[in-house]
Amino acid sequence: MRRYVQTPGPIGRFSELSLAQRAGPLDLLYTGYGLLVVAVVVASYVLGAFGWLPDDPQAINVGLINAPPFTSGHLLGTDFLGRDLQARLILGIQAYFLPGLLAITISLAGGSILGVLAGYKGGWFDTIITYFDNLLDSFPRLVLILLVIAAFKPDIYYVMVVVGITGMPVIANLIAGKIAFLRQMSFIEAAHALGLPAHTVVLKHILWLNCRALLVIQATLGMAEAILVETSLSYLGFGVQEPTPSWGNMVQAGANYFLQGNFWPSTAPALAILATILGLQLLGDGLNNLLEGKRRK
Amino acid sequence: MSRTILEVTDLRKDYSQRRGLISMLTGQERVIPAVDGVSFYLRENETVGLVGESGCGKTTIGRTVLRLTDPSSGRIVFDGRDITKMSRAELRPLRREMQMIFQDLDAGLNPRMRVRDILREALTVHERPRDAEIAGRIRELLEQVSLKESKLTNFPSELSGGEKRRVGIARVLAVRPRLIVADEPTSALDISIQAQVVNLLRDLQKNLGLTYLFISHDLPVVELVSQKVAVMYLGRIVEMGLAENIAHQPRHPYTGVLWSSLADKQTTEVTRRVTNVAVERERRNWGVFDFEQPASGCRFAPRCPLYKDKGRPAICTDPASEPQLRDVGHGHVVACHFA
Amino acid sequence: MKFAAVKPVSRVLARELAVTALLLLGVSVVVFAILYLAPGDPLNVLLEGQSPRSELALGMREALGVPRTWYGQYAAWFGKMLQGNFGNSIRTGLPVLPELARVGVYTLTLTLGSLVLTLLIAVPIAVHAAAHGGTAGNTAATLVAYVLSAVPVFWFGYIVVYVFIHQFGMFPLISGTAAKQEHAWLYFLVPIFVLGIASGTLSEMIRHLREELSRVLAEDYIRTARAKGAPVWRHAFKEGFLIPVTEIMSAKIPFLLGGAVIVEQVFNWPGMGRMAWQAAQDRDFPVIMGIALVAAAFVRTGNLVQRVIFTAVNPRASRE
Amino acid sequence: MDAGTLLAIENLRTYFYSRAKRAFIRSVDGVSLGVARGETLGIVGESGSGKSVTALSAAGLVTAGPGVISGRVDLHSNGTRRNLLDGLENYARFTEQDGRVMAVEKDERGWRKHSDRLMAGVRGKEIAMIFQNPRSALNPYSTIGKQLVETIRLHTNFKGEREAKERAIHWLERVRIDSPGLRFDNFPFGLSGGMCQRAMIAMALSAEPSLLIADEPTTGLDATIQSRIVDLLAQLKTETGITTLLISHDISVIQRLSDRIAVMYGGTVVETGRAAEVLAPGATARHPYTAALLASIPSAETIRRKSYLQAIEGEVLDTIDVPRGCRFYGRCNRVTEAIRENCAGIEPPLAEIAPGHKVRCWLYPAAGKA
Repeated sequence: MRRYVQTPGPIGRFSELSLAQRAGPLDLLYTGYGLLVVAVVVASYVLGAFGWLPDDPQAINVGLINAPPFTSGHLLGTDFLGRDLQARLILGIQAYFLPGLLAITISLAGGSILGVLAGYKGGWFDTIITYFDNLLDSFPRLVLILLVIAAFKPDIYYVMVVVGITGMPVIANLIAGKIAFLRQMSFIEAAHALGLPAHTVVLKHILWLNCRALLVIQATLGMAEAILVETSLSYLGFGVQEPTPSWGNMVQAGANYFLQGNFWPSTAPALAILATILGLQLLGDGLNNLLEGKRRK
Repeated sequence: MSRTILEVTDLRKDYSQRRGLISMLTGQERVIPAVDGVSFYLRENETVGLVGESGCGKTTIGRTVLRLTDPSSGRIVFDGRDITKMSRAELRPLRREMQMIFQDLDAGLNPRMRVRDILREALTVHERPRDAEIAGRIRELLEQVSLKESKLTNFPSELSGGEKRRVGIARVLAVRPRLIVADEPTSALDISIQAQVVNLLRDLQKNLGLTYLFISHDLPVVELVSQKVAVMYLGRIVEMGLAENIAHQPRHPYTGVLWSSLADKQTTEVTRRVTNVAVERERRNWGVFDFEQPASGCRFAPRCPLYKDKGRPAICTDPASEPQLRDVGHGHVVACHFA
Repeated sequence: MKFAAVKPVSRVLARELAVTALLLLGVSVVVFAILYLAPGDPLNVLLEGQSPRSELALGMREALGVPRTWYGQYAAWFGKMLQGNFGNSIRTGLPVLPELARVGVYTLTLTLGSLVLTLLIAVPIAVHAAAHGGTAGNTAATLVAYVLSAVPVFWFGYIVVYVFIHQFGMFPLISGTAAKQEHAWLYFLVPIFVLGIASGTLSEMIRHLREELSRVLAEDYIRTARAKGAPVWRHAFKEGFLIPVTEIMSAKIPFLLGGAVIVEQVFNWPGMGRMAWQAAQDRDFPVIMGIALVAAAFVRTGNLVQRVIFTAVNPRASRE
Repeated sequence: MDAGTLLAIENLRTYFYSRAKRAFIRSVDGVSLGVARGETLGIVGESGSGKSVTALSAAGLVTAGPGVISGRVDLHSNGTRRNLLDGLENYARFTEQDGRVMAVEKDERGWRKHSDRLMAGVRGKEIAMIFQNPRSALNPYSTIGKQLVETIRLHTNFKGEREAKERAIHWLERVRIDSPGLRFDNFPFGLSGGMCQRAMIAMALSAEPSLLIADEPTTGLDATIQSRIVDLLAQLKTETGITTLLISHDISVIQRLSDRIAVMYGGTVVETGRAAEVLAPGATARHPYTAALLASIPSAETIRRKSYLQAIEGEVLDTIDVPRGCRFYGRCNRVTEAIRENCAGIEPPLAEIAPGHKVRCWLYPAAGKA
């Protein structure tokens, strides 16, 4: 039984409705949670960068190994060497934040350029860029990264360049799709007919006005992807090495104890990964419904 | 008599249909002559109607004349200057004097911009007016297209069909054009709104001295607004002359078929000779007829009532004697052996 | 008319094969570029199987007429590859290709198995959402899918392994080869279960299938089908279900292969993933290069199959 | 409703909901229409007038929420009288505030199942439909022959593969498609708009329905092709005597095919009557909207004198912000001081001003109910 109610009085106009009124309750929830996660991540990065941590992440305390959460002095307990988990989790963000930003910057910049070339210029560009997209999509990302690791023994930033490059096709396709949508309603042709120069059409009308929402959404999803890749790598032992903490190597370190029934050292970082990636994906979806409206164009 | 503002001679435009990567490499392209040698001229403050079925090339002419697509050959002279080969940069200042109203109501209306910003951008494309002046100009434009001031803060998605068309026209008027190519300006609108837009376009022509190339398949409207009408068939003009002659004394059989297809005979007395369109072969996504291999000789022969009545005369399908436009009295031209 | 329908399909098939070949060529160029640019000259190691560059080796190489220019090296490398010679593993000295063939089967079953499992979860949720719109149950299911897609697959693996230790007392060291144990088939399915649930592709699959099916159900020809009293499913099946499913499967194979590397690590599963990890660890170029090429070939094959199904189903595509 | 009526729609209301404006889109707001056996009723109206939604509601094809909320649709065919909206009140309830529906509760899934059960054997068999933009209304993944055979095997006793195909080709001939044997195996994208529409007409009529609903059959086609399709519909009507509910915004199409005409505006019927009375050039008594609509089309006279069209001012009503009084009051040019207060405040009833000719306007109150 679905209920529809019309409030009496004058009918509001869509343009005057605030963003919140326009969105459905679910979208607000998703976006809210997502923004909370982003805030926590940024805050943790700042704390970690300046070293304002609740405890010394490296301080080994043999007497207090694998302490459960809420033991005195250690809100989130300690790991297998008695180091404070909360501090290590906060510091663990360092491994993702900047590399993640690098990856999404490359994806957004490269994707936008390719997308505009394919959509706006079209013709040969379209064919070449579609080929390039399919080529990049052919590699499982992790396998390609392992190849790069084997070849260059790179640090995290090299890896994030690869993640950035492999993220370009998705964005290029979305932007080309958006341009096709505008072209199909003769918008592009009308802009040229009026005499608008190409750079205005591309930068202002296409990228800024019609694609900014899309780019923000892809940035959040891109960050989630970067974190996923980095945690997998550090789990495999290629990311940040002990004793510097990263969520991936913390989960890995706690593995043996996990199998003996002491879950917490491995679960805490895993939940941190889960909460962050879930937050970013929900934020992406929520923003999409809010800014783009239901139609996915 | 008013000056000639636009003169088009032997305009040709071919579309090549590329199909995917492989065929591009192997060069299999199907070339379709959308516009196959068209010549006409437009006199200032006059309206020429361009009619024909979908796929006859009338829309392509509209876009080619404004150099929105580049012609394959032929000459386009606007206001005495040959713009056929002009570069984008050279063309830009001229661009303001010749504008286009698109069939799609949303053309030119960025879904993310409010009406005020759309008009402001149009006003600042070619000039740099001060803010006060812009507000004044916007009010003036609203009056010209009789649009309420309250609409300025709306997004295009909140406007009705009629309002979208008015904003579209205001956006074009902002650059003070002299020639407007109107491509099916009324076909996407309801009847009552169509009438408003037709009246509006005629008022603008009177007040601003505009010249229209009025492209439409809505024959009564074309008859009403145009002094001269050109009838197009498969990329060629088959008949051109004063609107009333075209409607009431058509010399080309196709013009007769076109006007007779007007379901009710309110407007014209031409006896209704509906041809049995047995040859309605569909050419995939290109007009109604098999375009690549146009019948040799006169292209209309397969559907032509005269051709059947006169016992399929050879001259009609003789490739050497494709009928050319010839004058049949005070400027009325027709391309038919038996006109 | 029937015969004409067959001819173009084969023509389109040829086109798809050509595109796939072109892409595989591109893949080999990318892989070659990475190896060529890498310090330590992995390429020459590959070509002659000797230790990396040293003065003596350089002279020797001149004498043997090893190509100097990069395209010469590419041609040599590509030529050897075509004969199936992917070079030998630095660690084990064994030829790479036969090794890959032996372990490839495990990764194949793991990937395809988990792909099918993810589909089995995604399809009902998507179909229900498309047919009945956002009911409470459906929103909950989609949210659960979101959470599952965000779960780190290795952690989820630990949980499953832990449950096993409690249930069956122990977990085989190499789960893939535990044929003798009485729960052998169970150990075989566990990694597939883990990757199927936590591969991170669940929410994306649901969204794609739901959107495509909703779009098709709103098409004019479905309304005509309902108007003529015909079953909607018979009309909506091809464009609304078959094509989106094959699309999403082929699109998600790369992600599942990536996930396989992790799951094989968690479960000591003897597949290409673990081998890739090992190769990356020891900078064993021939192996990791071989794996990258085989994985890319696998992805392209998946895409080819999807393109063929699309062409067979969509009459217009086969006429192009 | 006399015995001759085939379909009787009574006080039909179909609403949709605009989430952005938090208000109802009152597409069909109390429509009553009757179609006599063998007759063609033409419904004409501009976009948003509710003409298509009325037809879709009668055939139970409305999917968006809340959809049909009240009314009756009685179908009198082969001896039985059935209400196609029977039991609607169990699934849809609404509350009104001073005469206007402000809240609706509807069990959409429940109603859809119930309606599909009610319509089993009716939709497609008794009532067949053809739509606009024929090429997108046919299944692009199967040939027109197969789609035709599907209908025949569903609704007629030509069950066998071969005899169904023969029957299909027979119908392709009746709709005058050239070389039907060849066209049988064509896909919709390989046919012209006109050919697809003929295939759809064949598909609808092959089920030998009692009622054909044609929703904008000529929209999206070229002028010359449009008149061919109109000729075809006229010929098939004389050949089969099929009862037709024709919906179009093109007045000339309605004039040529309809026996009786209903003019719709803002979700209600503003005028019904015999074609000669309603849309004939000379007819006198006429609803201001109908008169203004006819005046909007350039007549020979207007063209010869190049005079201005009598365009109706203002925009088409968007049926969300529905005014209190007469829906056309905002754009009406025949409001006199005597009736202005009524026009603005009270919606006029659909009153009979001549046998069979009804008008919803305060200019003609005498004959109508107060």
